[in-house]
Amino acid sequence: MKDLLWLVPLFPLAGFLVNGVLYLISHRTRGEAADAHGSQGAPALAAAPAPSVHGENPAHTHAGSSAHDPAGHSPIPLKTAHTVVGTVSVGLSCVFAFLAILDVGIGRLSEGAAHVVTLYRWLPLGVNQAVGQVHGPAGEWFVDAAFRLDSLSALMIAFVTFVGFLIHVYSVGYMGHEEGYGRYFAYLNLFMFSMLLLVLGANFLLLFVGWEGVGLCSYLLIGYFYDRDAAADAGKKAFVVNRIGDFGFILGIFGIFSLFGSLDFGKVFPAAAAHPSAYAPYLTLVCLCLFVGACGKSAQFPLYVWLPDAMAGPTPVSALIHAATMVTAGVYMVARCNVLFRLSPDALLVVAVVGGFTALFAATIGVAQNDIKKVLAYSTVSQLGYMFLACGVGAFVAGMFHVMTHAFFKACLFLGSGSVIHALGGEQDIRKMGGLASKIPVTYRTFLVATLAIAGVPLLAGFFSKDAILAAAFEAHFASAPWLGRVLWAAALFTAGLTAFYMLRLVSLTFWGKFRGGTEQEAQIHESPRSMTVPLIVLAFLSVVGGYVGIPMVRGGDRIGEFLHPILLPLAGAGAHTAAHEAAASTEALLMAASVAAAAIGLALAYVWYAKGEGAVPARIAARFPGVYRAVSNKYYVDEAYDSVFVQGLAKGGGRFLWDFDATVVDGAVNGTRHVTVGLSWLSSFFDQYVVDGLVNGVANTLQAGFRGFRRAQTGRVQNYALVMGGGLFCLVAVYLLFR
Amino acid sequence: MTITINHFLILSFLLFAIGFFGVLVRRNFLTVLMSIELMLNAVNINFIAFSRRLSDLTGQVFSVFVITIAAGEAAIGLALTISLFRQRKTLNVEEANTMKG
Amino acid sequence: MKVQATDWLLLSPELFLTAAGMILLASSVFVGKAKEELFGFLSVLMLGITGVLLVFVSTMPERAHGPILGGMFVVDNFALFFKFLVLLAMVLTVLASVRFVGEAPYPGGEYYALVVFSGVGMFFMASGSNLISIYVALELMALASYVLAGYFKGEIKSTEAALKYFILGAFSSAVLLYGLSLVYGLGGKMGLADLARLYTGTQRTNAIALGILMILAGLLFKIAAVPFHLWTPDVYEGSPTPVTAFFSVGPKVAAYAIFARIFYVAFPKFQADWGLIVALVAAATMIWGNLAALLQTNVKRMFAYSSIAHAGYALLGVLGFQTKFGMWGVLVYLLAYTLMNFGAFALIIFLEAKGYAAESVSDFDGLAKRNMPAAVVMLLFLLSLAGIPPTAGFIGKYYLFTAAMDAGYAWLAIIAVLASAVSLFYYFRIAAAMFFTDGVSAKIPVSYALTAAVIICAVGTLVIGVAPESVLDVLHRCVPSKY
Amino acid sequence: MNTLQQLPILSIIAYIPLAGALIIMFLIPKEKTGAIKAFATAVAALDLAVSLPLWFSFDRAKAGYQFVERIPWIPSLGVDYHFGIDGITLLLILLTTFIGVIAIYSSFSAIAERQKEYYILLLLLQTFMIGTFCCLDFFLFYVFWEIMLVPMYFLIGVWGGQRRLYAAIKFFLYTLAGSVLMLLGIIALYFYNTTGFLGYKGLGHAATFSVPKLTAVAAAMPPELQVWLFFAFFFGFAIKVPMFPFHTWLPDAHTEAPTAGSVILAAVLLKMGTYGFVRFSLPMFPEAVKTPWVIGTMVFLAIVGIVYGAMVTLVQKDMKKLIAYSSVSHLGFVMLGIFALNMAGVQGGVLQMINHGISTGALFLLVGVVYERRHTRMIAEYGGLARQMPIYATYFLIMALSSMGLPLLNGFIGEFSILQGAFAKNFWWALFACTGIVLGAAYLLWLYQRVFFGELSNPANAKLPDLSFREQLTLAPLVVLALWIGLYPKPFFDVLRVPSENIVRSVGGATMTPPAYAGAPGTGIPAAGDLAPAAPVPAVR
Repeated sequence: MKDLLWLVPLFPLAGFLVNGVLYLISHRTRGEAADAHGSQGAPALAAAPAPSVHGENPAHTHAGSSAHDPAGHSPIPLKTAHTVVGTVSVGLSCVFAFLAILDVGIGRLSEGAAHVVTLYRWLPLGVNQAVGQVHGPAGEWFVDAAFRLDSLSALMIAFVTFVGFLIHVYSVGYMGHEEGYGRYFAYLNLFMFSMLLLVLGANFLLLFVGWEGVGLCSYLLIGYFYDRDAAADAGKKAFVVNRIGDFGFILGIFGIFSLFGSLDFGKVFPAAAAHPSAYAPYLTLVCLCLFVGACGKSAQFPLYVWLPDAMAGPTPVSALIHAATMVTAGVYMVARCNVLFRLSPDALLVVAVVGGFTALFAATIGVAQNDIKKVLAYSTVSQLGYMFLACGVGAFVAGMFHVMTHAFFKACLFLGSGSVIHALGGEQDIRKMGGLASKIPVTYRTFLVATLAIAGVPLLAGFFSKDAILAAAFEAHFASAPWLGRVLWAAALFTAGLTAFYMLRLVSLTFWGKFRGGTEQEAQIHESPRSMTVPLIVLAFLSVVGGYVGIPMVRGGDRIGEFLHPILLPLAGAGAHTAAHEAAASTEALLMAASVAAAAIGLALAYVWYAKGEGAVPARIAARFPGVYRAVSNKYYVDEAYDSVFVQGLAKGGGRFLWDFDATVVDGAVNGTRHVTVGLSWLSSFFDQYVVDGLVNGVANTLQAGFRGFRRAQTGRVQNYALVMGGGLFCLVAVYLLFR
Repeated sequence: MTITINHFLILSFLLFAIGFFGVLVRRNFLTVLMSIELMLNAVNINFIAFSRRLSDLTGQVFSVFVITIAAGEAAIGLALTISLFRQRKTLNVEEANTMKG
Repeated sequence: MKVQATDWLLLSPELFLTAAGMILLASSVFVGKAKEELFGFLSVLMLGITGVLLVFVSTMPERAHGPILGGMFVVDNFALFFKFLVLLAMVLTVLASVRFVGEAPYPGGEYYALVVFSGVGMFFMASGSNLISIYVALELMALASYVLAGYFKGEIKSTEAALKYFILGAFSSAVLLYGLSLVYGLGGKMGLADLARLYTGTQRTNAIALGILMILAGLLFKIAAVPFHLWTPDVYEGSPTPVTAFFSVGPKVAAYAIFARIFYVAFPKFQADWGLIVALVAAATMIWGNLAALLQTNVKRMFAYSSIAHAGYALLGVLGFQTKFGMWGVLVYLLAYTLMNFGAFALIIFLEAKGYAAESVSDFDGLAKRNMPAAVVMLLFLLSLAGIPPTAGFIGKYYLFTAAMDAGYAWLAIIAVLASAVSLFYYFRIAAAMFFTDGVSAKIPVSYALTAAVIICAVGTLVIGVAPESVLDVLHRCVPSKY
Repeated sequence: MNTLQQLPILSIIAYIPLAGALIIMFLIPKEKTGAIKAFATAVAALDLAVSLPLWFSFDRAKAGYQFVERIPWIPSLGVDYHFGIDGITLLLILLTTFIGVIAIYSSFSAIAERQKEYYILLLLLQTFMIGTFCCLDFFLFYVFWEIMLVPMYFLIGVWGGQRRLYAAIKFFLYTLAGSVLMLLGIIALYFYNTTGFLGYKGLGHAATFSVPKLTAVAAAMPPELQVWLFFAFFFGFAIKVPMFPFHTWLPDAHTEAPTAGSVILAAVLLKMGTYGFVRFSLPMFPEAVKTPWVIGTMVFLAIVGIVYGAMVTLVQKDMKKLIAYSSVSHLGFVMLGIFALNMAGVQGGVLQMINHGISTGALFLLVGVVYERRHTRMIAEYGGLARQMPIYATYFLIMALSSMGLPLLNGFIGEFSILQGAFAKNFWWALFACTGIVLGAAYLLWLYQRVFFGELSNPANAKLPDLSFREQLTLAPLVVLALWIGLYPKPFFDVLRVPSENIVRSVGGATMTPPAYAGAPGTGIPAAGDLAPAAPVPAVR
């Protein structure tokens, strides 16, 4: 069974192909039919931007009718086929993933066994050698198409396929009325394929293939409602920002290839671990490049801007891609490369600082958001920051642990929010919600459980993983900045409190109190169908129990630590930076108490201010510190500052070439880069048109002008000709006399 | 003062130069024609002077050929004079400039 | 220096041609305008006989004995090549003239007679090996040419062309003659071989150099090199088109024959003196000719400048006389040039409904739709003129560039190739007009004689381009030996 | 197999289209357009069928040229009719025959007038292109190289867009100006081999234009002469590529050419330039190529081309022009790979030529599809087509992704190899070139978004029919090839390996026994901390 590992990604791929072809076939016939009846052309056009039932289109507040009333839509062709193909393929993949893991054996995996299935020689690059100061070995460079099942990838495929399957099931209900149903499932299957390729790839290049593949699917799914410019823009933005990250990642891969002469995990990491002193000088740059890639994919500080925008996609997509799986790929990659990062303390420091800063930064923004999905999006950014903080302080296992638990509760939260949006017929603004607890009880309960889990309430999943990270940060010591560990711990602790605060704020505003929307809307609130609630329940359950694989301080309780331990290859030699060492039990207990206290304070404040106080206190605070409030709710004005510098500045200078762009998004750096790029592009085009071409044309023009003069020399008067001839003779003689 | 070959050469050169500039500056076609004849005859003086100095008859023979050819040229030139005058009622070569550029 | 009986036999083509010209001239008195086509066929017949005589002469073993008639003429392979080339030009001219002369209101017999007399001059030029014979032959050709240029004596342009040609031609030949007199006076010899023996490298004086430069100027006028080219556009424009076609190849080829003969045989030792000058003239000629042609809208003027540029290319071969490819290249190029340039002119004539019609480039508009074969053949000539393989023009230019490189004139070769690239621009204006635009759909009258001329040129252009070996081989044997 | 080696198979492949063109010219009247189309397609298909056996009987392990034909053509000059191929040309010839069929088949509805001439020209062009790739004689090479311009000139000029006259003559003049300098370079080589020139003493060998022979001769020339001749050839090739400052003919030619013309131009004609660098410049002038300022200039121009082409692309309003500028960027990648002078770079560069042919060719076909329906290429005229033409949108997306180098599609394989090669040579090269990838994603996705996403707001697009069967038939093979190269490129690398090794060895690149680069003042990875002086890194395997 373990040799059939390649079937795990293959099933979703097959699902993608079948769904895609079915979709195209069904839509082709439809297109021709529409063509045949020319008179229907105009109504078809009007109906073209198929109204969506869900929150992605706030204009459709009355869309409850469309959710209930399928008659309003033309029937979706081949819906059953799409459903079956889409879900079954992922289900099979999940089954085969677990079978493969069991076949290798959990025990053997935790002992460091790795099963590699090599399919074929993919990329033979011939005999190469790096020159310059990178002295990689000369030799045959090649990349194989191979899959690797070790403890890290086992963990990943297990929860990726399982959560993925749940979300596929959820989508059957959620997307049931969408016209592009088949397309949706095709994309989702393609995503599963790419994600599995990412985690199963046995070398950096396959990892990169999956990396790009998930980026593509993210693009396609964010832009799923491509009729809307916002969605299409967001999709493109996500892809381009990710490409900036990939730019770093691929450079890192080039560096690894040049250093080690191979990209195979099974060769690179042991080589690095065995000869740290030989490779270490080069690894800081390589690791930083890799980390740039991770920042793009996992939405870390300068490159996080695409993730909030990505909420323009369907909600299950947000749950699957932008919370549970894809965005954690960066963490996975850093954990996978832990050997390299551990050889470069500087790179680790950067990872830790960026992670800690992002966690805090995004959490503060999350406090003041009013869009249910935006709150969750910033929460995701913040939690991802946590994971990188873990990696940065050397607690790679804790980071991966948080990846897993986060997948459960964040997926649950997103799916829950989807259920809320579904119930409200597309409403996403939490100021227009309230009092939903009794109307959609299943959603409410699961949402509350997941909220408590993310808040770090003891004995729920988030508690264990977050606590492990906080402990590791506290214990971390950086040679260049010994105080940094404590600072990061403090920031993380504060972030934990903030997280608890804004999550409970979200719950209060959404589910508690009175409904603040219209009465007509209120009448139509309904619980979601079973296909949606069952995944919610399963995920809520996992949010509760998911943490018990990593109980600290209990002997044998930290199962996940033991399971993932093999990825932390021991480094030869003494000087290398080691992972955070075990803290004393008493210190750990104290730290735990601190984090519980932080969570409790956050929860309590939120409860008092929002559930009891109806938001009066926050309003007063906002009134008292209007500047601060406005800064936070406007995402620190990064965008506006940028807008005034680049957009306005260039708009006045460059004029029409600065096209409209969503100016309310915090996409400062990216937006700026983009506008600068556009300016440069225009300049280049100008250069091309007027300078390069102009040079050529100018030469031609000069010559033409010159030869118009020569034409005038041809006067038509015979004696002028004779004069020129005489002059010519004189010149001949002169040349002779000068040069003889 | 004895007459040397150089005197002949200077004479012929002057004649040639007169003819040369005559072609360049005179407007009347007939005068231009005569200037050309002058150039040819300057060459003839050269040939005969050289022939005498070299005691070689070839030069004199050549000058006979030149005279013959000059006659042919004059015939054609005069024919062209008639043709030109018929069309333009003038012999000013300056005015024959319909084609240029 | 005895005159042998076989000497006359060796000159039989010239003698026959002279007689033929006189017969044509005399008989034109008796034949009416209506039957003038007869003259055309008669001329072709005469020229055919001349061709046979030439072949006969080429097989005569007596050719090997050296100069004939007291060193006046020489009938070597080189001379024979040029005679064949001139004959080819004459045949083509006659074929291209039949329709045209028939339509013109002037007596046809005189026309053909003048072409033949001019050809006689060229024949003698090709054979001349003495300054006297060369000069007389040159004048014979020139006098006939002046009259041909003014053949449309009722037309202002034709008369003006003849006038300009005459004044400037006579002027330049006077300069040439003065140069000849200096060379004679300082060396005492007229025979080219004697001159070569006299003027060895040590005896170079300014006076001799002046004489040589004046000869050079006179010859540069005949081949229309800058700055002695000014007559060309006007004469080409004003002359009747078949005459222009004839001028663009015949006199030019013959002038190159004496140019090559004089400088290759008599003055090679002076190359240090005239080399740089000719190189500069070549550069100026290529540049000026091509760039001035860019601006022309009148096809005949455009081709006039084009022929100036081509004269410049051929000078590269003259510069490379000392190398393997120099003279060989000139021969190859002149053959190619004759075929392609005359071919292009033949198509201009083809488009002429009457007289001066094919004046502007726009007369070629839509030719592809009116007559596809004509357009394709014209394209072939244009490609060849621009030096695009696989055409005769490319092979010829290749030789010339090779010669220039070999002779150390790399800079000139660079100018030459770039100028050659520029030339494409104006040639392809005609191509664009033919293929890319819609023109009037007037039916073009067909003349079999003209068609024959075009076919000869097209086949030659293509064959030399695709399978040049046999031609190259023959031409290699036509390079004159230094006696 | 043996019989194939004995047949003049290359000549047969080269002249089948010529024969077809002559038959159409003389035997099929121009009114019978159906017959002309069918016959032209059949001829192209036959050519493809005849060329395919090359792939199977080609000996991948053998160094040197295969299927060699050689007969004297102009003995007095030493010119031979000399054909032969190696792995690089094998791929290019197959690409040519393959694209040939697609170009002809895709023109059925696009070309409505003067059809006879059109198909004749396409077939002629194919003969000339194959001839150029097969040539092993410089003289013959030059002949094919130049004559190739003529049919393309007419394709652009007769069936092109608004400014076709300008574009056609610009195309012709630019490329001609470059190639005439190459002619001088060829002549100089000829003299160096025989009698010498410009003060250089010749080798006194028999006159020849044989590519293998002169390559060996040239490689032993003094360095400064190599540099001169390198630049003589450089102009010919660089204009054709086109490299950065010489590229301005390309957007015009592409934009104005008919669809099939653009496809052939992008897929095959541009490859002539890069092919020239690989086949001639590198092995012939290794000393010149290794000169730091020369390679620096080449790489600088390549990288500028990558970034510049991509940036200019961003502001284009015309789809074809956009894709044309993207070609400038892509061919910059090819040049970068070639001048990385190592196996990864050279193999990647050559493979990227093929990839660019497939991807950009397909994109031009796709633009042609909507152009045929709407007669405009302005991006602003479209929008929301994904709903109206889903199949079209799918093909377009696949090809755009292939063009931007998404993994598992062909573009990625080439770009990865190239950039890996460049990185192995110099960190900064790879860094700057990588920006082209980011920009590539930006401009293609933005194009895709503007054309396919958003609302179907232009009523003129409301009834556009989706791809017809014939159109799909032209596109599907390209998609299959793109996937094949993306998923399993090994067969292509196998073909390229031996010739690439020869090239890399000729410029002193890494072979099995690595030369000592230890002392070279490199600009590789700026390592943190102290730069350990040539610390020996143990091999992984």
